[in-house]
Amino acid sequence: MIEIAPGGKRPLTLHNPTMPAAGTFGFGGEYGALVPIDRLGAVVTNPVTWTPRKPAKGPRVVPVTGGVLVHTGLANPGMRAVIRQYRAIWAASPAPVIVHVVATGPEDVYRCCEALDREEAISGVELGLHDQATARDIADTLAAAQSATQLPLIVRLPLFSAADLAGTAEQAGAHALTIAAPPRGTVRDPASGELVGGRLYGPWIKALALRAVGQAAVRVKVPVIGSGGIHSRQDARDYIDAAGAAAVQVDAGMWVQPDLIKAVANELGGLDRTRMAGSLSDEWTSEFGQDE
Amino acid sequence: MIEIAPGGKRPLTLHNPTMPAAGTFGFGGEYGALVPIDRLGAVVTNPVTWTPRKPAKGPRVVPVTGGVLVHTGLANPGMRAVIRQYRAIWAASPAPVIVHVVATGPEDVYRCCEALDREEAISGVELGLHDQATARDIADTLAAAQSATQLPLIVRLPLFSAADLAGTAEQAGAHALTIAAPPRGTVRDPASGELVGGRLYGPWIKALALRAVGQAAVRVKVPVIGSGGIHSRQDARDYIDAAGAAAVQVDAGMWVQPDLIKAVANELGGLDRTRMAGSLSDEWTSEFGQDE
Amino acid sequence: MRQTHASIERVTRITADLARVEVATDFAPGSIRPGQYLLVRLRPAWEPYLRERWTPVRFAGGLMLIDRPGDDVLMPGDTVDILGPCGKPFPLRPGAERFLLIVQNTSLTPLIALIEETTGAGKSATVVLEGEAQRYPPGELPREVEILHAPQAWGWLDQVDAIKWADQIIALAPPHRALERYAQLWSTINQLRAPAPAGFALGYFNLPAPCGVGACGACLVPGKHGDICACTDGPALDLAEISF
Amino acid sequence: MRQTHASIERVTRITADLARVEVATDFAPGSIRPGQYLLVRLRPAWEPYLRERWTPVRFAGGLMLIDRPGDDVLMPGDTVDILGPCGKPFPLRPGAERFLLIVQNTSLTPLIALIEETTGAGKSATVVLEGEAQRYPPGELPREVEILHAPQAWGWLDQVDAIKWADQIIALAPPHRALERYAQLWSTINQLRAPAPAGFALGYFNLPAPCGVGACGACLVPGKHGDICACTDGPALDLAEISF
Ligand SMILES: Cc1cc2nc3c(=O)[nH]c(=O)nc-3n(C[C@H](O)[C@H](O)[C@H](O)COP(=O)(O)OP(=O)(O)OC[C@H]3O[C@@H](n4cnc5c(N)ncnc54)[C@H](O)[C@@H]3O)c2cc1C
Ligand SMILES: Cc1cc2nc3c(=O)[nH]c(=O)nc-3n(C[C@H](O)[C@H](O)[C@H](O)COP(=O)(O)OP(=O)(O)OC[C@H]3O[C@@H](n4cnc5c(N)ncnc54)[C@H](O)[C@@H]3O)c2cc1C
Ligand SMILES: Cc1cc2nc3c(=O)[nH]c(=O)nc-3n(C[C@H](O)[C@H](O)[C@H](O)COP(=O)(O)O)c2cc1C
Ligand SMILES: Cc1cc2nc3c(=O)[nH]c(=O)nc-3n(C[C@H](O)[C@H](O)[C@H](O)COP(=O)(O)O)c2cc1C
Ligand code: FES
Ligand code: FES
Repeated sequence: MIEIAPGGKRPLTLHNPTMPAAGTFGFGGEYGALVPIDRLGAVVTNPVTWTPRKPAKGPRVVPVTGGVLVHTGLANPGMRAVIRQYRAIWAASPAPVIVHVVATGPEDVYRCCEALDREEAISGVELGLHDQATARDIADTLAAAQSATQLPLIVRLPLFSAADLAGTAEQAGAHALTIAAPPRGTVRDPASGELVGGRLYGPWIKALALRAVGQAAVRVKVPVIGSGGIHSRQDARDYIDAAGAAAVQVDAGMWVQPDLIKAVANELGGLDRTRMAGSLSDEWTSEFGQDE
Repeated sequence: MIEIAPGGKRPLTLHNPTMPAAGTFGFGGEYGALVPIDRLGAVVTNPVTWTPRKPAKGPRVVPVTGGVLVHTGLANPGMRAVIRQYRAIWAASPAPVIVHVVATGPEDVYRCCEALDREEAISGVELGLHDQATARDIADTLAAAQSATQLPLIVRLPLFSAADLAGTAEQAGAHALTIAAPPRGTVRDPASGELVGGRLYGPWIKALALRAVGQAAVRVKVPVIGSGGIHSRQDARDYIDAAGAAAVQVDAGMWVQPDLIKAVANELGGLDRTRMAGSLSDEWTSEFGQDE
Repeated sequence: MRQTHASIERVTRITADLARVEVATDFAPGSIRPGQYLLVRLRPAWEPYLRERWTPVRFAGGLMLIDRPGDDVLMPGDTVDILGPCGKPFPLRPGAERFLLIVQNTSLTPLIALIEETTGAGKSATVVLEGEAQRYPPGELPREVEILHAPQAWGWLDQVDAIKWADQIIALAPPHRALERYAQLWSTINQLRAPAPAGFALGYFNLPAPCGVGACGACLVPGKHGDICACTDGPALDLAEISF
Repeated sequence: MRQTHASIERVTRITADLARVEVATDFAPGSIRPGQYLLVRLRPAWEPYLRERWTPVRFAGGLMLIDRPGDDVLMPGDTVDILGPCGKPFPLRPGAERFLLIVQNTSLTPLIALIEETTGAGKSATVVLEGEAQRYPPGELPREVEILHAPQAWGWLDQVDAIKWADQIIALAPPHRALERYAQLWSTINQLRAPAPAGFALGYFNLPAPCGVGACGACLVPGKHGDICACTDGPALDLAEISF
């Protein structure tokens, strides 16, 4: 059982440390036919912005060796429409619902969180930062969110700066950290010949994200949610046993193998954490693998 | 033809924009039977430290999907022994030799560069920074190197901070930038069950590094050497045509397919750059792929 | 939609670049309607990463027949993992008798089940093949179908009176050009028969489908009344509903 | 060392987890000496990424015979890309007549060529198989070889007088335990026959070889006089030279 914001007004209890990553699972019901959602600790929605956004133009899915680049353009009809459209599904959700809010700016974050605060069916907010987010951006984003809602606030940090910014986010009031958002890259689409920028998914992301989680988890006390490239039960265990995460998010592996998130939930289901959030197992030392 | 440090006392001319990445090609002669070294713009040696270092203990090579993690421990007999051992090979090298110096600290960098400055057969120094290197570390490293040698100084930036630190390195006096060093990650070795930290190699690295090169190349005027995951001639072309690199380094792909670096050198051989170093082709815009 | 396994019974090369794969599955004939597709994982590795789209050509002798690139990946005895059926059947207009199918620079595989069903029901199907599409072996199509060869993008449309006699037009273009091509088609149709009625012209969006369940957002097509999810609401979408 | 291509002529399963692969190559019989190996890329994809080590078992009828995991990756007609020969032959002691070969928890494949050559030359070879190594089919070895089964790591060494009669000991342990195991062996040998002469005990380092040419530094073994490159100076190294 994981507690997020246990001292707050609306604490969130995860009965299983397994959830989907934002952008991979839709808004709640899409995987209903394939995944037993009641076994998940929570459902994290696709990213939502205050103002509506259209799908990206040009190629949006480009396979790479052992993975894929996806560039959605963060298409969504805007927070108000999303709430109207999915309110009933959220109310009926067999797992707590965490809405992923794209941190497009403090005002938008304020408006999104204010709107979500009124929704009984919502259990938490995950704030998605952009890749170049600074300590200042994090503070501004969290201040805006805190002034709008008492919901638990999870901050999703970019892969490349997660270890550096984890402490900053905790100090700014994050109740939990998701490490990490999938990294951005640029590939050439073989079908069209065009360059496409987007997020990268694949099993090899795990090596990068596991390291970032291990580095961040020693620096903070709030729960760290490990995310990136989980493609097996052992991958999920590594985040928790080796890197010190309190929970995990399964991402693109589920697209290829929808069973995966169920297998992970079963694997981690019996697992009551025996350590403080953020503490490390014996295997991890802070210099780990630094010297080549 | 690429000029590095054209105004300096020992300018370096690359007749082909193709070279191997540090750590993949040995100290000069190892690939002699398989690669026509005279077609390469330069040879970059394996990393050298001032003090000798032993091989890493435990698993050092762990396959991942579409790639491999390698953890060498930066084993080398120290700069003085390396110079003694390879001086004759360098003197006979059909391509200019750039020695990769690990920036373990300003004093070590000073000693390494001072020793290399006396070697006629050396044409340049590449300085390898650690992953957490700050602007201050870069300034200190370059100051130490500059006070010890007139050789052209190339700075190899970490993948995760390359775009942010490129301007810093240029201002501190770098004559060229290599972007990027392979990123570090952590994997579980299936044979031993141990966690292993090390550098990751594979074709998918290219998507990450290409983006970093594209972002950095708009910010600096010195030549950028694109490095990371080149596994085809088109990959190499993308660094130059799309991301604005002046030259490329081929890394682990060559282990699997030694022909690769020859193919890249042939592909880029006829290519006189038609743009200023650091300028961009039409395809790249600074917001490229930022918004999902 | 469900997840199941199937076994490869036979692989026959029908052209240099196309193989006919016979698959033993627990999908009943008729349970996958023309237009619907399966997402298939060929082996339990992560390379290739995404599932492959299979649009069944027909069922025969209890086996499902699939056309796929003839690259020797599949062998008899192999087991594949299947998600499906995905998407919606072709939204055919009630009472439509004459279909005009246009395939541009891609394989007409996704339309074959439709062609067989319509001609089998005594309706008429005219297939216009452009560019690469002309490589599909005509012997594999029902004899009743009329096959025309066209030189270039929709250019011929105003030369013929197809738009007048057809009850419904269904177009298939390569995924990375689909939106652009269907925009051209829609504009041409509206010049020749304006306003084209709702449901008259369909575009088949054979887009890469990371999830196939409407979760990942990678296949959204901009719609006049909100974005349309090609993997679940398509693959065949009414061009009148698209915001080009 | 050179790069070349070879074609797979036949694949025969010899146990549940081992296949015998017959390869047509332009390597002449005898050009790859016992102890040397090839680095093989099975197909032009980047998965699996690294080349696979092949230690030829023997040449027969103009074909090179390879044992590899029986996982159906290779089919007759396939072409593979080969780098080799890599590394140095076993540094056998001049005049050595009696060889003790010890294989711990790994396949004895890399030693077979040596066994065949020594027994063929009328010398004696005793093979001690521990753990997993006992799964190798004994029928595949020359009749002259003596095969012993041992329960656990070197524990039996002081029970037998092998160390006294053997002219040379060659050990093979799984790559990720090799250094540790050879350290134990070397210490045991030195207790029983101290000081063991130079070249008396060899350890075979079947390490993953990203490059195979001494360039990547991933296979360095700490040596008493500088680090030793297992891919070019080995795979068989004199335990007396190693700094454990
Ligand atoms: C960059 C890119 C990546 C894609 N990745 C995926 C992906 O990972 N998963 C996914 O589901 N879709 C994917 N698609 C979409 C789609 O499956 C194919 O691109 C589409 O089938 C294109 O086929 P083609 O005839 O143009 O070319 P080719 O793929 O070269 O087809 C060659 C032959 O194979 C046969 N064939 C091809 N596809 C099918 C099919 N779906 N059913 C039956 N026979 C077929 C055809 O008969 C054709 O003659 C991707 C598309 C692009 C542009
Ligand atoms: C994590 C790890 C990664 C490795 N990656 C590579 C790599 O990418 N490239 C590389 O060159 N080496 C690699 N090696 C080293 C080496 O090729 C194998 O590990 C070694 O052969 C181990 O074989 P095994 O009998 O212990 O187990 P298995 O690999 O499970 O062997 C099963 C059967 O296959 C047969 N077999 C296995 N390897 C060979 C062989 N080399 N020649 C003939 N028959 C064989 C054996 O007969 C054995 O009975 C790697 C080792 C480890 C531990
Ligand atoms: C206007 C805008 C700009 C954005 N800029 C960035 C950016 O620069 N870097 C970045 O990583 N994400 C950026 N994002 C995306 C957010 O980080 C978002 O939380 C995240 O991409 C959601 O990821 P997913 O769809 O892959 O799950 C931006 C989003 C918007 C709406
Ligand atoms: C004492 C020491 C500490 C190091 N610490 C780091 C580090 O923290 N991060 C890092 O990326 N590299 C570190 N390095 C490695 C250097 O960055 C080196 O230039 C680089 O790893 C060479 O890479 P290669 O062998 O993969 O080519 C360290 C090296 C030494 C000697
Ligand atoms: S393919 Fe994922 S939403 Fe359509
Ligand atoms: S395998 Fe690269 S140095 Fe030995």
